[in-house]
Amino acid sequence: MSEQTTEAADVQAFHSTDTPLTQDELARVIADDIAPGSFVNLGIGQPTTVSNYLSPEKKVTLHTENGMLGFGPQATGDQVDEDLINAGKIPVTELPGASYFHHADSFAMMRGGHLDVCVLGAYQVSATGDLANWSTGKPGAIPAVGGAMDLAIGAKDTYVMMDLFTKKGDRKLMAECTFPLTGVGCVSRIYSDRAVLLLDPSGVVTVRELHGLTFEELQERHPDVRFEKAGA
Amino acid sequence: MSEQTTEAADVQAFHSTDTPLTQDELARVIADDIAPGSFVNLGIGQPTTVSNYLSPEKKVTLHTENGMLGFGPQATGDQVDEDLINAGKIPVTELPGASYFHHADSFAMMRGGHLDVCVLGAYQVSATGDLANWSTGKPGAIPAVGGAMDLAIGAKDTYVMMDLFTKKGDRKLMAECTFPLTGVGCVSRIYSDRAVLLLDPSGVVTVRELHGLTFEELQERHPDVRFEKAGA
Amino acid sequence: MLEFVDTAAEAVSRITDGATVLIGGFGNAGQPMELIDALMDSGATGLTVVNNNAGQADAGLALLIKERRVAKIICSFPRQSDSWHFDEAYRAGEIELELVPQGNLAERMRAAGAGIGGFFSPTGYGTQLAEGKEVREIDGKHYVLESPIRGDFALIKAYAADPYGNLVYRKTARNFGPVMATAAAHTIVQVDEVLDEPLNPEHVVTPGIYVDTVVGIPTGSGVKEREEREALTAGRPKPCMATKTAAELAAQK
Amino acid sequence: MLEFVDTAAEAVSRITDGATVLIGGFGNAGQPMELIDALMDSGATGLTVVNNNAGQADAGLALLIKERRVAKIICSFPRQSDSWHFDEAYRAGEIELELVPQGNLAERMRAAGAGIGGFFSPTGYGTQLAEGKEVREIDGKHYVLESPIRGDFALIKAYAADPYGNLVYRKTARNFGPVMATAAAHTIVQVDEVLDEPLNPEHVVTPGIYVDTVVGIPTGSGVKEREEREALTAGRPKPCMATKTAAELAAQK
Repeated sequence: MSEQTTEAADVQAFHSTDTPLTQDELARVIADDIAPGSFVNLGIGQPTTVSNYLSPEKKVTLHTENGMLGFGPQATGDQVDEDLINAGKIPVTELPGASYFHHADSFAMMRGGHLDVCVLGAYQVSATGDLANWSTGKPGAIPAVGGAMDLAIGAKDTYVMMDLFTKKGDRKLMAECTFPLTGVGCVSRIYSDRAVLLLDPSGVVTVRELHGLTFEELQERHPDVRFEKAGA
Repeated sequence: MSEQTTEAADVQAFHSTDTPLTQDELARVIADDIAPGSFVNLGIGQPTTVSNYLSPEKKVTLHTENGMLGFGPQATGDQVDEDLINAGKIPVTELPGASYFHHADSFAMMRGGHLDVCVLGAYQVSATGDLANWSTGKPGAIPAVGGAMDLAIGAKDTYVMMDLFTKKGDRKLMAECTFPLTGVGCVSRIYSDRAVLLLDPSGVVTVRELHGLTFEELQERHPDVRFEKAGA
Repeated sequence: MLEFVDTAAEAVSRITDGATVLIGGFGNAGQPMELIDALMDSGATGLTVVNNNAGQADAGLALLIKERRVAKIICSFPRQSDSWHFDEAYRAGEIELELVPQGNLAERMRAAGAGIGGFFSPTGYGTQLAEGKEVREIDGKHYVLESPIRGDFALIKAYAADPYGNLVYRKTARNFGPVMATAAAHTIVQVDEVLDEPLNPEHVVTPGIYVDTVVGIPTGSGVKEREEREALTAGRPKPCMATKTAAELAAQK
Repeated sequence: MLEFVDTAAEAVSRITDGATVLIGGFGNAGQPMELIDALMDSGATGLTVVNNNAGQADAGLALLIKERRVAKIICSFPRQSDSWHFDEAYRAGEIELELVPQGNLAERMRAAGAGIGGFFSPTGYGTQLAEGKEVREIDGKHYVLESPIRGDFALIKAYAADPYGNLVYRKTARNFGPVMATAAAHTIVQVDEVLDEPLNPEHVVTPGIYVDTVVGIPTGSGVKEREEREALTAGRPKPCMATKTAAELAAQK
């Protein structure tokens, strides 16, 4: 397994801009933080877009939990092969150096901590890194978890990619999650449109970046969370 | 996995001859009892000779715990390849239909009960099928177990191939083993020079064959074991 | 004892009411469609099914559920946009659901096949899905005790079988197949190719010891495999190879 | 990060005193002789070694033990006719021994690699080797709780590595290699062939994610592999194929 160093990113001092990041800008920020040679699992949906900003020179290898390392972009035309899909069941392509393995081996790879980074979406994340992304706990809803719980706890680092607030304006960074948990203390970073946040078990949230949000506004919207500026 | 039926052998009524079986005769008796299509592990030493009496028509596949199904006879001359050895570290050959796998998969195959028969040597066997074949418990001896404990409990049926008495004349079929155990209640049959015995958890030993030993002599030598003639 | 049969109907004929059936596949890849259809036609009912999903649209497993032939399903992801038959059966209380995280699902079947009585998994600790299960802290990390999942039968799709029952798979269609083959008392496999010659012993993924019944059924997998072999023989790259990276594709837009 | 180095000495240079080192091989097959020799030359001491055996004759692991560089060994079969260096160190109380049934040894490393905190194994129940361990009856069968064995380093021998670190092995030399590669923080591999082209993704046994350091060292394995390929190219059977069955050989005698 590779010995990932994210130190370069970690020591970045606090910085801010006046406007929220677009989804593409956010994807690029995450991609830039992934160390060369890393093995990465990108969750279904928005996290998938991170791959658009991983240059071949970085030699990042993508893992899909349905049994493959080294898949390439979505397949088109003749490339489409029903036997070659990602975890989102989308036809993908093969890159040189790929390998196939069965489901137990694939999740052993994940659970055993061999992936460097996993990027996931979230409904809520707590200040200590608890993740809620599989169920909104609505009564009567049919539950479905898939690989969410395995992904949450498997990688050396689990990053969440999300908007900092819901479309209704509700906060998603919580002192404690109110939705059913996916994993406990598993998220190390939140990459959101308005803030890049580093989490640890202490519950003190390190703010690396703010976009279209001041530190004071961030604190005001999350009165029960303690924030510190990075490099301060 | 194959659904082995050893019924034909099980219903054999008691029979006897006047002279003990030779090692080759005994190997043939065991081979005859192995059902066609079986997957079999033959322990190091005497049990290996059973393979001499498995005709190709029976399509018995041999397993070696160091990661192979479908090995053939000992290699000679140009056949010898240091990368192709059995559990006794003897160079063997490859048969059509062979497969290779790693150690964890190989022992999973065994522990998961996928082998039909395992034939092992023994220091002692108890009437309820406890096996002692890894250590004589001598003080100061350096212990070594290898795959003995895994083999003992892994197969659907574990057969022991041994002499009924030691060279010194001590019995090896015990009410309870005095040597350190390899496995509990794992042996279903004893194939020995003087007797073929069927064991079960009740501790009542069913005598299928006697060779150069009368039922009365057998009982006399093992006063603490209850015997019954097969088919009686 | 290994058997090669001619039809899917014959292949599933041993499956009786009340059996636990492990069914392979993730999405369409590796899904033994023809075996599932044959199971439907066989009339077997009161089944416990283990599959990653709970059926989609109006085909295969979804139809088994529609007809109320599945008493219980063990899966990781039952709710999908087109899982209406499961949704209806579940809401009517006519199917039991055991929801299992995908990796625990695979590992629990692996444990069954490997003779492991139970194992401590970190997945699901502190969540609803671990409620009622034994938990333990080991070296500062929390784990949940998980138990083996055994099948009476496995229905899987591999790519090819040799005369010894050895199997190889194709790309991500491998998924649950090799694990389920080890976890079932009787493993039934549909393959695109029944080979006359043995597979290379180094390339075997599922050794024949795990295989009981094989039926050859050509599918789209065979078509793609032949395209791929033709390309390689002609010295062209495999059709499925990426021609551009994601970054290049994104830049194009 | 994957690295290809030129010498065995370079490959083992990160191994420090007190490290736990998983060493592959069963008999000579898959034993990374040159890496062990380099570890000997490196001077690292106070090691915990995990290997199936405890060294043989006057070579490799036996010499490490002779020089008292191994503080503890975890293995299944230390006592052999030519294990005199281990025997002497053990009798002198100068090496600690943890004796583990071979299958539990493999499964405990597999658990480490797979993130499993512990597992219930039936192997060893009721024996001296289970003394002091937690036992449990599950569905009428008895099991012993076994814990993962992790390595700081693994030294293994594979047959070939591609530029991505993907590995294939050769025949029964595969043995502990793939499991140890998953169980160590840093996996060091010696291979007969360093390939320029990627391996067929269907044939990869150890994906590159588990591989850190690769060194190419030609051995007898390469000689036999080339003989085998030449035979196949010429349409002859592989040299290692049985020409007669055991029964036929026995009849000859």
